[in-house]
Amino acid sequence: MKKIEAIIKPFKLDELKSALHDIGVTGMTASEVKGFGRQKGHTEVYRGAEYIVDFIPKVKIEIVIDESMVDQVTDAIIGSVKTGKIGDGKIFVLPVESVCRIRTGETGQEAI
Amino acid sequence: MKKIEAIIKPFKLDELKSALHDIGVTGMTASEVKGFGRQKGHTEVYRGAEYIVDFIPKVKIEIVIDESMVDQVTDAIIGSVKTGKIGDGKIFVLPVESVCRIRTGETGQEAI
Amino acid sequence: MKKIEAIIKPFKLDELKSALHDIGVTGMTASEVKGFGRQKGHTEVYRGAEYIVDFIPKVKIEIVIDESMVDQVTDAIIGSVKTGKIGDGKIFVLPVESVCRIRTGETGQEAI
Amino acid sequence: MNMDVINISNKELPMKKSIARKAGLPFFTALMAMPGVALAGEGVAEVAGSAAMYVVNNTWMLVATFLVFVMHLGFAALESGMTQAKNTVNILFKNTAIIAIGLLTYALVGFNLMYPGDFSIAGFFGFAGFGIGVDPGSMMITGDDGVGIYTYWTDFIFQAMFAATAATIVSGAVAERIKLHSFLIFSVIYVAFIYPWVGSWKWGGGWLDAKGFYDFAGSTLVHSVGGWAALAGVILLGPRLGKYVNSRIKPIMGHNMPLATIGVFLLWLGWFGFNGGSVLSADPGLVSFVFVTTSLAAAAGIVGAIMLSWILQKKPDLAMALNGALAGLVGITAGADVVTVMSSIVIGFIAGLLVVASVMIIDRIRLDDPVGAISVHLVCGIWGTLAVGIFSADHSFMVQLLGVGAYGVVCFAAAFALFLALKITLGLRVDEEEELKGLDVGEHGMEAYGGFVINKS
Amino acid sequence: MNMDVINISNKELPMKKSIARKAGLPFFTALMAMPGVALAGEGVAEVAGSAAMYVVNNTWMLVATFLVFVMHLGFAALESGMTQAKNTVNILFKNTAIIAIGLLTYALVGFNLMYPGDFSIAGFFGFAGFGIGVDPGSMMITGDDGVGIYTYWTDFIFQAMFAATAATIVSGAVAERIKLHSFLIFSVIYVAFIYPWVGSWKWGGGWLDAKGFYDFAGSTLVHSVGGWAALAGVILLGPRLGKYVNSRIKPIMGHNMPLATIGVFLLWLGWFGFNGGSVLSADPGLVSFVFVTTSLAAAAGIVGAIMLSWILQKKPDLAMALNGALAGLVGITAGADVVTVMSSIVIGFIAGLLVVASVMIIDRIRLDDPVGAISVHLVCGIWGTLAVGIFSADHSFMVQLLGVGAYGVVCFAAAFALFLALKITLGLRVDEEEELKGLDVGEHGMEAYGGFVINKS
Amino acid sequence: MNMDVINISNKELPMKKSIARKAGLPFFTALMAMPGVALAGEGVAEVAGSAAMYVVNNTWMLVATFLVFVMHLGFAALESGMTQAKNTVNILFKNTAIIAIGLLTYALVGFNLMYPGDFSIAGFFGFAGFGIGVDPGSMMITGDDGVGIYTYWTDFIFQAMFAATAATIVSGAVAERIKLHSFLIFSVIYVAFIYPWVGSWKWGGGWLDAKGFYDFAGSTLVHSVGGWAALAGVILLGPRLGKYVNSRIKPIMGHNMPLATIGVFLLWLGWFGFNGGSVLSADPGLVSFVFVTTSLAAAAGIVGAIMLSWILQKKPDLAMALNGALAGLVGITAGADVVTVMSSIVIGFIAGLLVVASVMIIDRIRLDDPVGAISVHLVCGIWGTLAVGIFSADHSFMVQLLGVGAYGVVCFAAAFALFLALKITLGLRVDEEEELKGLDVGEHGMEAYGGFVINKS
Ligand SMILES: Nc1ncnc2c1ncn2[C@@H]1O[C@H](COP(=O)(O)OP(=O)(O)O)[C@@H](O)[C@H]1O
Ligand SMILES: Nc1ncnc2c1ncn2[C@@H]1O[C@H](COP(=O)(O)OP(=O)(O)O)[C@@H](O)[C@H]1O
Ligand SMILES: Nc1ncnc2c1ncn2[C@@H]1O[C@H](COP(=O)(O)OP(=O)(O)O)[C@@H](O)[C@H]1O
Repeated sequence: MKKIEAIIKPFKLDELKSALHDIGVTGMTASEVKGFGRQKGHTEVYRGAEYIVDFIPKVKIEIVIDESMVDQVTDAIIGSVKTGKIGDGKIFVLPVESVCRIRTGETGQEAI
Repeated sequence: MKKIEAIIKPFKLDELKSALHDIGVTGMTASEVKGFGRQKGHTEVYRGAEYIVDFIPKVKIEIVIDESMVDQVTDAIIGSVKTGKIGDGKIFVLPVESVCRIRTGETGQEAI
Repeated sequence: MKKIEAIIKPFKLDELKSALHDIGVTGMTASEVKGFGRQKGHTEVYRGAEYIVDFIPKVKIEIVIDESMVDQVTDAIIGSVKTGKIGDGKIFVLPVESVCRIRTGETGQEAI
Repeated sequence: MNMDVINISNKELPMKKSIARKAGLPFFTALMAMPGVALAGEGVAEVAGSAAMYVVNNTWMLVATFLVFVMHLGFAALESGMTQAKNTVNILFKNTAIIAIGLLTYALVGFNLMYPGDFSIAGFFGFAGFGIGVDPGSMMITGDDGVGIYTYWTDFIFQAMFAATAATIVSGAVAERIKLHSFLIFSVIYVAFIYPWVGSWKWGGGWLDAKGFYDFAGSTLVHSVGGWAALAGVILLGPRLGKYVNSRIKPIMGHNMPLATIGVFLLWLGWFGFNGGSVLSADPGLVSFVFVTTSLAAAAGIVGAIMLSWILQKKPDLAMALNGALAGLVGITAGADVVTVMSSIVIGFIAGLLVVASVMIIDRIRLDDPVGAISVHLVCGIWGTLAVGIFSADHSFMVQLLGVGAYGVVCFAAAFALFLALKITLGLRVDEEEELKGLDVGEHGMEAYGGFVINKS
Repeated sequence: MNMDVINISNKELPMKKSIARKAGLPFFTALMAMPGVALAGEGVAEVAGSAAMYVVNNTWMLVATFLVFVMHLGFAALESGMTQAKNTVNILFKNTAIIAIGLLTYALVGFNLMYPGDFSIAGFFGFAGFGIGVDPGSMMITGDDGVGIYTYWTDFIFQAMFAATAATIVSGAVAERIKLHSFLIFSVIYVAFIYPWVGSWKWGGGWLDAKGFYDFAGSTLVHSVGGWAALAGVILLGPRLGKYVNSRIKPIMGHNMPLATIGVFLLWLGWFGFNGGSVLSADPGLVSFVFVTTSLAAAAGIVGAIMLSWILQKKPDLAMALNGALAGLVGITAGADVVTVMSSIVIGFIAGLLVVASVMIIDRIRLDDPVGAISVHLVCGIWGTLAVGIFSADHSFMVQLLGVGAYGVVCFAAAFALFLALKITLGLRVDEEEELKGLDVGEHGMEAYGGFVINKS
Repeated sequence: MNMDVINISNKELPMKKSIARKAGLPFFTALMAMPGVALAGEGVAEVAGSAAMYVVNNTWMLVATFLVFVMHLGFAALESGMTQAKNTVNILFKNTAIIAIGLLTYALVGFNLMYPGDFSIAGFFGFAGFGIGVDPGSMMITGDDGVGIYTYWTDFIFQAMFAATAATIVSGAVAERIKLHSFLIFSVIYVAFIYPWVGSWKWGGGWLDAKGFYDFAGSTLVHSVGGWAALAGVILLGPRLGKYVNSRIKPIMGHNMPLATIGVFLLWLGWFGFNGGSVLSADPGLVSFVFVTTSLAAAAGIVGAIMLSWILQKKPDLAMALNGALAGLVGITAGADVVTVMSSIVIGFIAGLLVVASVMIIDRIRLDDPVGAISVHLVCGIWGTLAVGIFSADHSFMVQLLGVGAYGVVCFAAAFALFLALKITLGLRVDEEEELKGLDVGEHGMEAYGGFVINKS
């Protein structure tokens, strides 16, 4: 089991969801985050002084899947959210030791 | 050290907290997330057209604990948040390599 | 590759960002979370009855970096956010198996 | 006035002879007493002067009308601010629907039930027929001195704005768990029939009016009438899920205190028309005096509520301060024109204490009233009505008590029966899952704050 | 009145002879018909009476003025509540700027374009010169019976409050994608020149007035004039990104329904002045009658919209209920004083049905109007204007249709040309990235809800 | 007026003879100058006419009263919108408490300090005794021509609504760090004693009035008086944590711009009563003229602030546009009735420029005023007062300057002393941890937006 975390541009969420759905991913969890990176935030002015808001709104997607699907999912993510502009985001893959569906107590492959 | 991530129904948070407290878990971190899964979201109508809001509000709980407590914590989670209906959520267990309490610099077991 | 997760006091975010920037960390992701721990929440009164709000606002920072930088980053975090008072927060280090920059498809070290 | 219009209207609508809401209103006595001014009896001077007087009286009543209208926004804001975000659309919808229901049913039946002119069952029940309309020749309604005070239309629209208030009061108490259609059906019936019928007992010149019962602007006729129904609804609905768990009372906090505060200030604003307009003319002395007693009672209510809640809770409580303002306003409503300035402060202050105590006690006896409507409108409505008997030498405490009791028995019984019938037939309460998810999504398929980016997919 | 002030003012500002907005207003006929009251002709009695009458008339018009002012807040709240959080500052900014633009340009040119007194091109175009000011001796404007109804200044400020409304209507329709400076330039020109110029055709006593066209308070002159420009803007701008994707219509929900609800209730409140003030005096019968028709039409609009949307969508829709209230209000605006009470309910109810159908159809033909401004102001504005021809025997349907058509052709053409010129020169639409990030950050460098702690770094 | 009521009231309350707020008010001169109208001197005609005139005057003053009341909601919304979410309950609480404090203390001592009738220390200090109350025979207050303008009660309640404003102004400037009880104590003393005492110098007919100082509606008497206290408070409190770090100025953004915008529009609405009511009668020419100057100054203030901030910041700034509206309003308040229309635009425009410059400068000299209260109320209050001396030939610049200086010295000193005394005794500032957590949780144990699901456990 692996966990894929993708930090993406918020307006790409819908396309990402469809792309993942198409390759058979049936579950995921999303949250609003703020990202700091190469993409520069916007400049705000406040009482005549400029300052940079360098945390930019992003969406974080977490998907736990079987190891065998990692590449497929990664490709689907890249395919659906890539714009080619700075700030497109990152994909991180983390190991997961066990998975459990609370409702049924199922574990492993059946739980996701 | 392991990290347990549980995605649960929001209104179960209070019971989960009590259950974990009872078995001696003294710390945890919660956040609001939106989940996509088998549980169908509600249908909304907008200007006469129906559409499904398929991201459902969930709460994500993160608990870092000693390996020895994983089963106990898992059981406590299942015991407190299970309703038996679709959408009860998942438990993921991830490996953690090190832990540190910022205030004291303590690491490992003492830090949690 | 490692992922460092730090739970910190919200008002320390700015200092943390500067400290990390100084040691060359160019990317990170932040989110608002609520923490339960030793730090007691405030007491609220509602219609004459007291109750404790025990989930306290915290900020969670996620940084994926090369293994070699883990100590340096940990030190920078401690150095910048420590107040010495209960509730300063935790640092967790998790293994990361792969990293990918969506924009370029770069992986590993170049991707962060 | 375009006669043709009215004539057309008259063809389809029955006539209605309106009677003054308060018998024996001491009209413009202050003016008469102006030093050096002797109004010239039946002479020409009076003619032109009274024409202008008619216009200014009517203009003031129209101003009062739009102020009372503002109260509906006040209620919508207060109720939605004091409850959870997930039930906000539902509350806003109810408040929008109620004003529509109130105005239309009042035009159809309410006005003619409340001011029947002649009673069919002496002083107890009368009905002047369906719809509104008037012969232009009798459009002007005059005070005791024969000077015009307002038009038939002004009379109707001012009273119509009051009508929906009773249902709105209920709305807050039963919020976050009642089925929308059951609530709407209840509102239609309560506003169209019960409110105006019992209102006729006093303002329509019925039996309680004959007994000398006094309720200037509606501590009982509006606020308690709504409050009794709120109580019946809360009892039959039961508490919100998670409110009382294992002998513990769990707070369910309001989600938007600025919204609640806007609501209370707008209610206070509306009260200048609610009380000020209940003078039923622009009488300078009386209207301005009512402004003073109303404002000082609200202020004293705030002080009373802050003091008691600060003592009991060790913290100054905004929700209680806001309730205190409303408590003072409800409290002074019955006697705003007949108590002294000092009495108005005392009445408001006690109302402020009462509302804090009442909110706590009602919570302890496990009646779950999310916005404190029962405490504000029923408890302080009763207090205000009785206060007239205490602070005004001209009114009898026992008669006031009789009035309070009469309204209590009839309104509580009627509301209870209505809610019970709905509970048995259509059901009163949304199912558990819907309550947990929130009524916005369950009943309306909509969220109040749709901004979360992740929803947009 | 301090004469010196006016004299100074007169030195720099031209004179203006204002003419009554509605020819042949049946002024104070109701009063004249008061039983037992015969106004004494030219005698002394009338003198003092009419002095007081003048003051009360003027006072009512000033009350109406501040009520119309409230509508600008209503629009700001409604539009920002119905759109996304990331464009809120932009909408609030536009609404704040528009009221300033409206008042200042109306003082500079608009008032004298709309009420030119003498037309240069018969009934079609006239201009009385730049700026405002008046000789104190002619400051009082009188009705047909010679009684003062308001001052020159009241006339100006009441009309000025109307002026900015047309641009505000556009603001909602083009929201979330238009460039700020292009919108501001459009607004200045539309409000300063187009609105008052076409307004002069009817209210300025121009050719449509001569034909007998009737528009009491502006279903066409204000709402449709704004609505046509909204339509032109929406066509030229195109839909918001992500609204129509692969033949699917994606909803973009409003971010704050309490704010939208506050907006609608405040608009309704303002309408008491918009319609009530359009009586142009405090005539008791007429103003109170207008209050009744206006309120009942709004209520019926709510009911109509709730019913139709509940049937079509299977859920009671708050946004539709709110639009229904506005639809009823826009619909009754043209004929609030000349239709019967029953007709006002029918007009409002049909407007409520129309707005629901229209919002859905406009969405299906891929015109992206975030707040439904075209449906509310244009569709119901047309309906209300035609309804005068249907429900009032005194007015011709064909003339009403002619008026609707004339305004449609000229306003749509003018707005389209203006927007097109801006599109070609400065550009009309923000770039894609800015639209995605939101105009608040893109145009203003500011967020509406700056509370997220992580932003503060 | 029910005599009994008043008599009862009189038994416990002292008499008070009110004096007209502005000496030599040119009362109804416009009316007198009506072409063809010669008021009939002492004849019967005048009797009836002046009775109606009295009623309409009084009605207008009551309308102005509720408009000024609305300003308190405006302040509450503006201040909470412009600060951080975590201090919202605190701000709302303060504003709710202040209106209560203002009304009650004004009834108890303020009114009789401000309008003492006879001064104990010539033109400098007088006190007519505790409480309010009036002999019904002298309830009517008349203008110079003997016509009634309003009642004693109207006089009181209109003035009372003004009283709390001064403290509210301070509230915004010291927000987010001041201890609640210290602020409340300050407010009680400042509103009960300082504000009315210094007010008596001009409006009470004191020494500055005698010198010919002019302040129509309170640029100095209300706004600067509040502004000086704000300045004293800000100096003694110091900046919010994190505002000025290592020579960098860090912005702390407001958390809710729609709320702030609602606040500003409601303040503008209230200003129609603040300035329009300060005419102290319904004089058609004067009130409508004041409506025009007030509105155009606000509009010009918006334009001025937008222009300067757009130039300096390269972005159009909503917060500055809103401040510009208030700046224009504060600026025109001193001379709304004595400057020309063109001058009102210039005064407003300059105020709009001033407020932008002032906000930036005050921030650079490290005075942390979260809502810009000092810039809006003090700086533009001074500007408006001096502008009377510049734009009105009838008033002396030097006398205006003297007035500004006199108020500045006394109010700043008094407020500074008061705040200092509180700082030494009770402490002025919450501790660091509470400031970081927010005063809502620290002082009130409550959150403004309690919706976050995780809190509910
Ligand atoms: N080292 C990192 N650890 C965690 N998150 C990161 C890291 N680097 C970047 N991110 C996240 O990815 C987002 C995009 O990164 P950025 O450098 O702006 O552009 P790009 O993805 O094109 O390289 C950031 O906003 C941040 O949320
Ligand atoms: N593969 C997955 N990866 C990450 N989160 C998931 C995954 N599958 C489900 N979830 C989360 O768990 C929640 C519940 O899943 P769902 O399929 O609706 O019901 P159940 O838990 O009963 O199987 C989802 O809303 C989502 O947040
Ligand atoms: N075991 C844990 N797992 C996950 N998060 C934890 C754990 N323990 C503490 N935390 C997080 O760290 C925060 C600070 O912990 P706390 O016990 O209050 O103080 P300290 O860090 O000084 O020990 C908590 O609010 C919570 O968010």
